[in-house]
Amino acid sequence: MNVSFWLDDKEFRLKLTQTKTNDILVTLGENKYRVSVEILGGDEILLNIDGKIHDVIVNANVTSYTVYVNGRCFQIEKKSALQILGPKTGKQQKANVNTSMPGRIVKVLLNEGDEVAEGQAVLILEAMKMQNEIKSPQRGRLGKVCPKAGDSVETGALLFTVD
Amino acid sequence: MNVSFWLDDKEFRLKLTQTKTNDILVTLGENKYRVSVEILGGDEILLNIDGKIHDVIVNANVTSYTVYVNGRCFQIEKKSALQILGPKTGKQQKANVNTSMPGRIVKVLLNEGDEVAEGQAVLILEAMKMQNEIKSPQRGRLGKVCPKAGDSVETGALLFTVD
Amino acid sequence: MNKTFRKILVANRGEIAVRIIRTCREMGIISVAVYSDVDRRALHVRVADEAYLIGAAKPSASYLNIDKIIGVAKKCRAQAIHPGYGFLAENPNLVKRCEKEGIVFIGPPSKAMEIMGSKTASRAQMAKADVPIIPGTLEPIENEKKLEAEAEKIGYPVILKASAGGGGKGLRLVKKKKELVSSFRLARSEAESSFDDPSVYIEKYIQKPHHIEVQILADHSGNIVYLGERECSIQRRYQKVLEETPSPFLDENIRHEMGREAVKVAATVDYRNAGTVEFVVDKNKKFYFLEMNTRLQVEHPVTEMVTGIDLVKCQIEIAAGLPLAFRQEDIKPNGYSLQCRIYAEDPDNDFMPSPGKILHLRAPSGGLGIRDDNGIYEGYEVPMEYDPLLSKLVTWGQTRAEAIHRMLRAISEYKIYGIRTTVPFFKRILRHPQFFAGDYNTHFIPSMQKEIDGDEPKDELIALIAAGIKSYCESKGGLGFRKKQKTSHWKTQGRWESLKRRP
Amino acid sequence: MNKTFRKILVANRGEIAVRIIRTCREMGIISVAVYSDVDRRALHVRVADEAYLIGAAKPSASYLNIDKIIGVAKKCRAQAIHPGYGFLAENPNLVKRCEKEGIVFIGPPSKAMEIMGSKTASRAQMAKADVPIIPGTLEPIENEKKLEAEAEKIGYPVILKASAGGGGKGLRLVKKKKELVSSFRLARSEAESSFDDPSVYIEKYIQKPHHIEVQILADHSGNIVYLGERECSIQRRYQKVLEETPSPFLDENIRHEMGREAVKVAATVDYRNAGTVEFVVDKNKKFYFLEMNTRLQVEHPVTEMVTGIDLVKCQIEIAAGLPLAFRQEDIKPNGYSLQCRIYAEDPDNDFMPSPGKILHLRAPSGGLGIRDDNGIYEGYEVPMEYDPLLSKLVTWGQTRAEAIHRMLRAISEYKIYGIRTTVPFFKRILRHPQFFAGDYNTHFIPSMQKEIDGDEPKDELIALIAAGIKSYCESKGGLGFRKKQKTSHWKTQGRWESLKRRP
Repeated sequence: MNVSFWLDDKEFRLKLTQTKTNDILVTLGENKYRVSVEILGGDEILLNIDGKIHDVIVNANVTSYTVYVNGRCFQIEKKSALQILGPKTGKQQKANVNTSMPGRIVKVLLNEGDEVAEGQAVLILEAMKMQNEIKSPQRGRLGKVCPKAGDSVETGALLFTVD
Repeated sequence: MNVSFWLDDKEFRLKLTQTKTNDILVTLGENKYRVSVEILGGDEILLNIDGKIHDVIVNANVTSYTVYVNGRCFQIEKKSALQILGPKTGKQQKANVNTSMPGRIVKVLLNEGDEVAEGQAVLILEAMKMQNEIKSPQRGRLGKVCPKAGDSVETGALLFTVD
Repeated sequence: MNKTFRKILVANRGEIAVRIIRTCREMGIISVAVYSDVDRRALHVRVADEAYLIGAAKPSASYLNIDKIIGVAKKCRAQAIHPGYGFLAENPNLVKRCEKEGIVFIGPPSKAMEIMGSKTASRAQMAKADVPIIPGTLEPIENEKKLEAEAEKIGYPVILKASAGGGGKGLRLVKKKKELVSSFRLARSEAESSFDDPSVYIEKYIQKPHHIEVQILADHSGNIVYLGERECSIQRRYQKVLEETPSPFLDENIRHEMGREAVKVAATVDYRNAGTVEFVVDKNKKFYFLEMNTRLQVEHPVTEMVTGIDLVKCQIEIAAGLPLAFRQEDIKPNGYSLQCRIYAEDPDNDFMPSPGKILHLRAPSGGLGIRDDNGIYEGYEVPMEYDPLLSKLVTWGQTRAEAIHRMLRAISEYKIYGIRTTVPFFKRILRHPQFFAGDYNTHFIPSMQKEIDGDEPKDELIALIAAGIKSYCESKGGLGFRKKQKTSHWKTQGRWESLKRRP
Repeated sequence: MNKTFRKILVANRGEIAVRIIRTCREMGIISVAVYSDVDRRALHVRVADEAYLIGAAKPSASYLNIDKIIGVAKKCRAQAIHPGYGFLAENPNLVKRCEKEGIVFIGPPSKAMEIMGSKTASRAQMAKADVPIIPGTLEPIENEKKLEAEAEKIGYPVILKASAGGGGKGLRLVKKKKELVSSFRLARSEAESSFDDPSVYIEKYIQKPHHIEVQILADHSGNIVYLGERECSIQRRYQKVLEETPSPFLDENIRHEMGREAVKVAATVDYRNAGTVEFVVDKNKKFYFLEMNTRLQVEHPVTEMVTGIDLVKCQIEIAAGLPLAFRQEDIKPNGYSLQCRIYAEDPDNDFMPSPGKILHLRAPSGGLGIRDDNGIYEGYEVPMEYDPLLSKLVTWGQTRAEAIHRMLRAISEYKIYGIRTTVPFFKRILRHPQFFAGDYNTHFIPSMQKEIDGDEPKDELIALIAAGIKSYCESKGGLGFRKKQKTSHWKTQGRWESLKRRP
């Protein structure tokens, strides 16, 4: 089986061949890895790669895998090159900024239509007793600014758009 | 809702009335208990009974509940009085002895047709490096003796019957 | 039976409530938890003997609500209240209310708490008692003219601080005269909005400072002892990140000199309870009184690890009127201890808070010299309403190097999945040659963060292979992998036997 | 880099393999696990750096198979092998094979191991060195005539022991002359079937005996130190159940006298490595050499807790030729420590083994003075092929009472569900007035088991209520209980607000 993954905007092509009940040969570029696999239940997978042990967690969703290795977290995308590269190679696209955490909006610093610089704070979100500046990912003009000061937002809610 | 449970051959009748989303009033005999319930996921249930906290595990199967309270384990039967009392009140019944653990049969001490006393060892089962005598639960005559020395048995397997 | 209390109410949540409940249980004391709506399933409720709901998630409706807490204490007949840290721990109103209701407050008398609650009042009193303080004003600065005069007198750089402040809010470093007035105005405005009090004072700015604190215990009979210091200079935005004892920066003479000063500070305010005297120490090991925390400190476990003394037990015994069970000469700190504060924050995304459900948890517990004081469990939903401290991972070692290596090992076993945490951040600190050498001050983390992180490229490869395998299993429906081993070992043995020939 | 080894193979499984791997990691040594077919998912494999399958579940095909283990060590270039305890730990053939292959065996020289492996040879050598031994024969008894003569000389009661024995097999207590011959025949037959060696010797039976052992360390340079004793008299069927240090039975003089004798024992056989000298101590505190265990002991953690010394680290350093980092006068045991051995056995059913899947696991880790060395995890299937030790729960306290109360607290937090364990059994021991008073000997558990267990009737009530609630939820489809909290806190807050009025 062949698969393509994207990690940090780089494409990786893997070839997987099952050799034994629990053994898979993984080819990545020039290198081959003999991997013995134990599914521990839940998202835990125990990999024995050429004798080296890696106790990892792989959480799958529709578009990506979240993999925890040695306490670090990797977001591995299943999207094809075209989908990923589209926005990068074309002209500047509209950006939607969603919140990665629930919280309360303390202050809205800019209004719809305002110019923003990349990294400029647009609003302040409070969660866990900390105030966090939510910044624009790119230069542009603010499209929508959804919440008002005092609003509560859930994870994933749209905060603002940059055109 | 009314339920009847059996614990150590004694019957208990409970009346359960839901009073709030998470609150249930439990009546057992003369006593009433106000119970606030949190289902923690899996089999874990957090009970707040009149202010006292009890963090218990309840595992249900078709005929009984296995409840872990303060490290102790209770087997609570759903069976009705008649089913439970039947064998006790009638004349001596045939007893099936199944194994509660997997293991290997080291030795069979008695043969089919032999007389056994209550508590007499019938065979020796080895598991976890320990040899365990499997004893007859009652006086009688051995019916079947299923495994031979050297056999491996799985949890629940019938070892012997006493008529 | 124990000679202290029959029942104690713990007026807190999270890891510190769990930690206090544990000592109560060890002392044979019935523990009572209180909880807010979002904390119905919190660990401190699960481990308590009794628990009572006290209100909505908002602290003012629950954990800060004195009436409700006193109400529960009276209803369940708790004889004493332990406030933990934060929330009501340094609120004299709770102390006074307890006195009125005949409930013992496990903490200092209200007067000592009030003095130490004010940065300026405590500075003034310490100056009077000849405890060294940082050159600066003792009172809030009234106007910009006085400000300029003071700054000239002290000499630049200076620092402006909110009188009611804490946690870095209302703090401004002023390097040059021309920045002074604008910084003053900003500091006042920040202080106003953060603490409802615009008062700001001025201090000499200490270069390459160390933040070092001394743990003390004081009983009703006037016995006061010090239990060594904690080095708290590993800070990020004025928040402590990692603490250790003993400080690699101090020598034995300064250590005991600071200890004796800390005892003097406590004596000056007729202190009683466990307490912490914070000092700032300059690069020449000259130390200045900063403030006194009149409560149990987040980082108290490192002191417990080297002294073997349970500080919460001491607090309870002191509150019950018992004299200290040991004298200064009995306290012989042994070895080295570190504490890592594990927060629900994303170190790869500017330490953004990361509340949510913990889907998977494996905490290290085995081996010599390991302690994990956490307030979480697998399946627990970390609420967004409270501070993000999940766990305090503590190690002890015969040498500082052993304690550090043990911490790295423990960190390697700590797996929290579902939310982001600061677990991986500690590897960077612990492996940093400057940290390992013990050569650091409060500027360490900002300067470390400017360095490039030497990520293991190997981890990326493992992640790709793991994703590949997961994808393979998904497409083949798991194929052949023993998802659940229901068949007997003997039956399946043959199938795996072939694997032995793997090179 | 560390000055010992780059890579160590751990030739064991379960908690002890995990424990050794942890120290390897702390020392910067690459750890290599080996595993049998049924141990593919074992914890020791999960925490290792490298791991290799060595064969079928049967120990002779895997953990006892010297060829396979040496094969892996050579293939992965491990410089040393740590055998743990059990399996090959006391097998001189592995030591000799290591010597031949140029691999360091982390243990004693084969000669010391061989002498101590034979009860009679070791007794003979100790008698020669003036170490006190129990009156009795040093050689196997040749015939029944000699047997009777020896028994008369020693005086009844006497005990018959298998020369190759251990774990209580081939042991027979003889109270009267008329039981002597039949007991001798039974003992020989048991010894034959258990150890392939019918040899039996005779000893004086010690009344109200204590089983007390001394931990020693010996390096290549002839330095030998003792690290205090462990009281191991809490036994069930000759198997240790709970160990503690210091022994509540000994006084300081006897303690040091036993320590010095233990050092003499080690010196007599040119010992090197960590080792344990076991003594039986009679009611008058007279002690006799029993045997020496030439390996790490299951109960070594209690010694680590009071000395702060990592014994596995010492073993590795000694094996690498490094001298001991401390001398006798540097070892100052501090406080008290207990260890409970948690087995997969059902205490309510005659301690029947209980292998199977661990469906739910909560192990205590927080607070001062707690250590849990386990080899399990939630979801792990405890195999039936190996010994049933799941975990060693260890506590430390400033006083013995503190250590006991801390253990009771830790036990109250230990939840293993899916299999039966000995966790609840320890409450009975720890709460027993005789145990608490430290007034016990090896007869304690049998006599305690004859007492009626004072079960909490309250627990039964809770179980009934819990079953009732479960049944209610089942019949109403969960109704209203927040099985998964997917809606926002704010949305649901109102629904729960009414609950605050709960009395």
